[in-house]
Amino acid sequence: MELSVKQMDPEEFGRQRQEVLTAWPTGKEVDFDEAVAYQKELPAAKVMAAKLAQGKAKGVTYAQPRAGVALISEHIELLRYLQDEGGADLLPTTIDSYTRQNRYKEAQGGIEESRSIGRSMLNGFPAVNHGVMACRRVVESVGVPVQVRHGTPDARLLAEVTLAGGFTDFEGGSISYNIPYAKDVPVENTIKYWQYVDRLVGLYEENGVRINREPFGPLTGTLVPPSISHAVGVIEAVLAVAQGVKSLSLGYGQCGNLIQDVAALHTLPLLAQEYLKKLGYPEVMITTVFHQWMGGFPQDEAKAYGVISWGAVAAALGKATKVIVKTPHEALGIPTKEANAAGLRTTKQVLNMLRDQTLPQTEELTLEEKMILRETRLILDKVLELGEGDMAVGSVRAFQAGVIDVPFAPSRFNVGKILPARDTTGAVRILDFGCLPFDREIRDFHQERIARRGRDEGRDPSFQMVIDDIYAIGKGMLVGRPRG
Amino acid sequence: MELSVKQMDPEEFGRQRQEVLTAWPTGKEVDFDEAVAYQKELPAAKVMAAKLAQGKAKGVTYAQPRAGVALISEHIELLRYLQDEGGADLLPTTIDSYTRQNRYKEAQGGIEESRSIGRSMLNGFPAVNHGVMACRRVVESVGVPVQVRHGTPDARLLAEVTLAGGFTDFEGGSISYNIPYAKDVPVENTIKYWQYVDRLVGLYEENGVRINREPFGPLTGTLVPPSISHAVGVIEAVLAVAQGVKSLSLGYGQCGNLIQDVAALHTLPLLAQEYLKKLGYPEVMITTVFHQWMGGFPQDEAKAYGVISWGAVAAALGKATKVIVKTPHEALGIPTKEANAAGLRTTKQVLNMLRDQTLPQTEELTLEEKMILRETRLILDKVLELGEGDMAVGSVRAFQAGVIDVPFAPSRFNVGKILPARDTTGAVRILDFGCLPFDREIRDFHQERIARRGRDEGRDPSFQMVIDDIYAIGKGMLVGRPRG
Amino acid sequence: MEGRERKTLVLGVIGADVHAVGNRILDYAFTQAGFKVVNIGVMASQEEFIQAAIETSAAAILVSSLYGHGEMDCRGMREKCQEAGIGDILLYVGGNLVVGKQDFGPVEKLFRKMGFDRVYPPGTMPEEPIADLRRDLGLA
Amino acid sequence: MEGRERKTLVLGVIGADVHAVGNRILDYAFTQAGFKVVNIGVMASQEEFIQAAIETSAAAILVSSLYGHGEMDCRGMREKCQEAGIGDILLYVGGNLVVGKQDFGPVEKLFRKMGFDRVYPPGTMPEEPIADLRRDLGLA
Repeated sequence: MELSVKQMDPEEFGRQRQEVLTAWPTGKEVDFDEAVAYQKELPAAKVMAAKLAQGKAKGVTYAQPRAGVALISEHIELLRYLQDEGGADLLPTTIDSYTRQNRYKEAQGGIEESRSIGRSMLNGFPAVNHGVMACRRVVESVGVPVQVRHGTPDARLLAEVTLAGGFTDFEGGSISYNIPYAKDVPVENTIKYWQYVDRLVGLYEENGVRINREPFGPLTGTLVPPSISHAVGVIEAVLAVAQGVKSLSLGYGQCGNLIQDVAALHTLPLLAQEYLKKLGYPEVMITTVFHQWMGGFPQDEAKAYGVISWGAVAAALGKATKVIVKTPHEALGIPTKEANAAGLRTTKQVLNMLRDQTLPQTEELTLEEKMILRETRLILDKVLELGEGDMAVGSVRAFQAGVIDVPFAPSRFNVGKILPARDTTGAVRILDFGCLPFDREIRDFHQERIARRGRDEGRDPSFQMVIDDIYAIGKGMLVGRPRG
Repeated sequence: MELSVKQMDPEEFGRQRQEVLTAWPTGKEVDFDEAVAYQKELPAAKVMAAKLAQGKAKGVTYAQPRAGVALISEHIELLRYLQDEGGADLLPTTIDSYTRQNRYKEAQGGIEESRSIGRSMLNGFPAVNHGVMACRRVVESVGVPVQVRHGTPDARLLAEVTLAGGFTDFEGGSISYNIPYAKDVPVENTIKYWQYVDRLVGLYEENGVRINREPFGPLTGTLVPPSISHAVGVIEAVLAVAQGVKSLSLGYGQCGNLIQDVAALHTLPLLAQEYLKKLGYPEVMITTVFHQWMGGFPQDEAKAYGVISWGAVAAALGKATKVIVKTPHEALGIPTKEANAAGLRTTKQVLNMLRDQTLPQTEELTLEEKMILRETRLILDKVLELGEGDMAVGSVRAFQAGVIDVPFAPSRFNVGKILPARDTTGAVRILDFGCLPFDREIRDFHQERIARRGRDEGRDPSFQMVIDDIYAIGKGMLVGRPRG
Repeated sequence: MEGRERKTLVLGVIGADVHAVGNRILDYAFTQAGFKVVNIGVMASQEEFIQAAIETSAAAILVSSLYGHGEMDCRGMREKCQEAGIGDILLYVGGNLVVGKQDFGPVEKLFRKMGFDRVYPPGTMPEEPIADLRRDLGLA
Repeated sequence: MEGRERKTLVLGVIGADVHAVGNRILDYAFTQAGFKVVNIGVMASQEEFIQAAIETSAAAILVSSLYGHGEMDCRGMREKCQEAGIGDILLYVGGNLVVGKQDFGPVEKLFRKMGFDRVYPPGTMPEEPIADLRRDLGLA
């Protein structure tokens, strides 16, 4: 199949489907028509797209945790706890890392060992191994919509099993679940894998079932300039809508500077609408997702609560449709259910207190918005140019050319030349532009801001400054200042 | 002695001093000249005015807890813990409630019972009973400045003992430690008591020792409109400077709406400077104090962390010189030292992350500032008019006339007619103006804002709305909306 | 409680405690619930509570304490009621009754032993003592 | 370490783990500290670590694991080193080694029993393993 942004043809989809559904025994549990019927029976309260539409209309920000363990009943207990004790508005099912790499045998080993020793040996829920009926038990055990969250480059079987299993939202995308999550998978391959996933969602849609799709906004979660994650979000939105997706949540990971974070939340849906329209796609529902601080956390729980709260403040003032919540155990690995619920309650307290407050439009906010809009457009227009109008082709070439370049990504298909650093107010700027297609004015803006920080700190901007920034939050600061 | 804003005459001061120092045996430990010499020996790091001046110059916000227990060594242990484990920049010594009412005998009973049962039976440190040398042990045991925090209408002996004891900052004032802290004490009396305290600070000043004074900003801590607490702060600033005080921290208790809180922090020092200048007093150092949420707290610690963090955000974005920190145990009474240190660490994490960020000046912020300035000036000008130019005389008459009226105050010398309520964005407005000297434009502004909330909630503004607001934060909201 | 005589309560904050906000809310809530509230305000002594109860023939005394000294302030109150001839009056107490965070179990026990009929932890909403009072006075 | 041959380390993130940021920082820090770093990146298998160590005559293998599967991913690594003829190589491991918050004591014991010479908890700064490595290699 030749790479193109166009909708997959039904024969190709059918051919792949046979292959996908036989990759692991649970694949044969998937019966599309029966799955459509099952999805249609779900009450509106359990359908993500319906709930997000409601929240968007009311202007509220929902809170959603991350959570997943190896065994079914423990996983259900965990989700119920987060719903009842944490007040989660939306629930996740986080998938384990073996499943993310399609290593179902190792996941099976993890399930069996978890059973025998009585604690989860997996860092998530191995949904493919558990199969369709187990997923339905999960969905039926809670009262709110459940989303699949993972990090899987080839999530075709996972999507087949979990959507047949009653999940109503599926995270990920061809770039956002490749570049930060894989080392050796070509972008062309993941675009094709995810076109399958999006086409599957399109088929549900054509059969009257709305599944929400959510590109993973934060990418590597570490000093990602908003224009880069926005460009990826818009590309994945276009690729998804081309396959028939009608409901999209676009994500963004907190940078830490309030003005920049609010500007990013404001501009993300505007850019997606703009490019969808420009490329002739129909209008779809777009909501926003704000990820609380994705970088290193302080080990101390009291300090972690401060970081969590600051993320909740930015989500509330930026009017995100939902916020993905961190926990006071973040620095220590996978949290207990109690810590997870505590992070939710802290977040909800802040969201509720700020529910009726906004960040007023100021010159500084307008400037940040303008810069994000201009930068993202320059990247996206270059992608379209490289692809001769085809976003799929252009994306592959953009990664080859470093026109899109994600900082700190493990993938060898990412050029990895750009270097971000904070300016003196904590906003993420670019120190080394690599091959980003930015004009003089934008470059001057970034350089001037970083130079100002250098003067404040009496040192030249360098990789040490970047390292200091990465460690900063863990040490109780946003900007990594030299000691003294 | 006739009431007047003028500096106390030395004879009157001397006459009172004899009386004050003999009210409890420890009074005779006070030797002013020796105390001046002791204070002069303190290193700059332990002198509040010096440290505040430093922080103000650098633009940082310091964190200070509340803390006090019955026995000396336990109190020292507590303060050291808050300094070492909480990272407190400034320390307090909170005085127990018996001492605040000059009931030294009952305080003595509390000390003895605490000793015999091994836990503090008092809600603070009975500094008068412990005496000058004990206070010095406290000051010498820590590395940062220590302030006396209390709530004492007649704090003359407490000031004598603690200032001789090496404390370098003394909270309170004739209105702020009367109206919210007493039931039956005339304002005229407390003005005289506090003129004594301020004169004592003036005497230290004239002998080369700078003691910082801090009127208690939050008053009753419950829905106090900024203009009312600002008016009281300015009056107490004028009364203090008239007695020779040269360093003042003016306080404000968080209302919860970010724009209003930042506007309040911006306007408070401006108003004090304006009236000091207008009345012909010399320039003094003015810093600001932001009190994290003083109303009811959620019982759940995770939610409490959210409330604490939101207070830290407002303090940081409003660039307060210091913030008084709450603890995750707030709803449950006096916190353990661990909970107290946790509240500090959460606060410091937020302060550090936001150190280089500000809330940009916007139309909304400018409007709030304008309203606070206008309202406060109307109150203060009326006070001066009632006092025929004398702020002390005017204050007494202003309370009689309800020109100053503190919501929910226990004092029978407070008219208690005004009724505050939140508007739809959570800003504190006035529902019933009582006898406040506000003009049509201001009244219309408040009424219009509250009416908008009424429409949003489909109910007429009433006392029930006020009650809902008081309970709101404890229930996870800022604005007390009706159920549904 | 229409058509019946309204029962009188004495409400106040004991000791050197000046917390006035909750007092205002309790006054409003009990009045709304149909009781006649005699509010002696903050910083009230045991004697003031008892005196007010005798003068108004009150059916119950409601003591609040928010500042942690409740244990010392409330001791001997039942005995003083007995001496004053109202030994059987209902005595309720609630708030932050002791210094520091403690399990409520032992605190409740302590105050029950001191002769209080009902003891409420911090954060109790007015509805709860109102319902209890109706039950204890046979009004439910 | 001027004038002496620089020691070689193999650095990588084991298993299906894709955490790349810490890997970049460790690479930078160990290089700055004077070591020759052979960075095999994320998602490295035991075999890849061992192969790289043999090819470069490395003095130590530094294994990171951030995603909680470290216990399963690291089992048998010392035995595989022995089979490959580098049984005495220094083996360090660090990160979030198990699923969930656990006391570090038992975790350290577990990995020491598996044959790791040093085990580091989450949040360790590079300075610590650098100092240990100098000591273990007699460079201090």
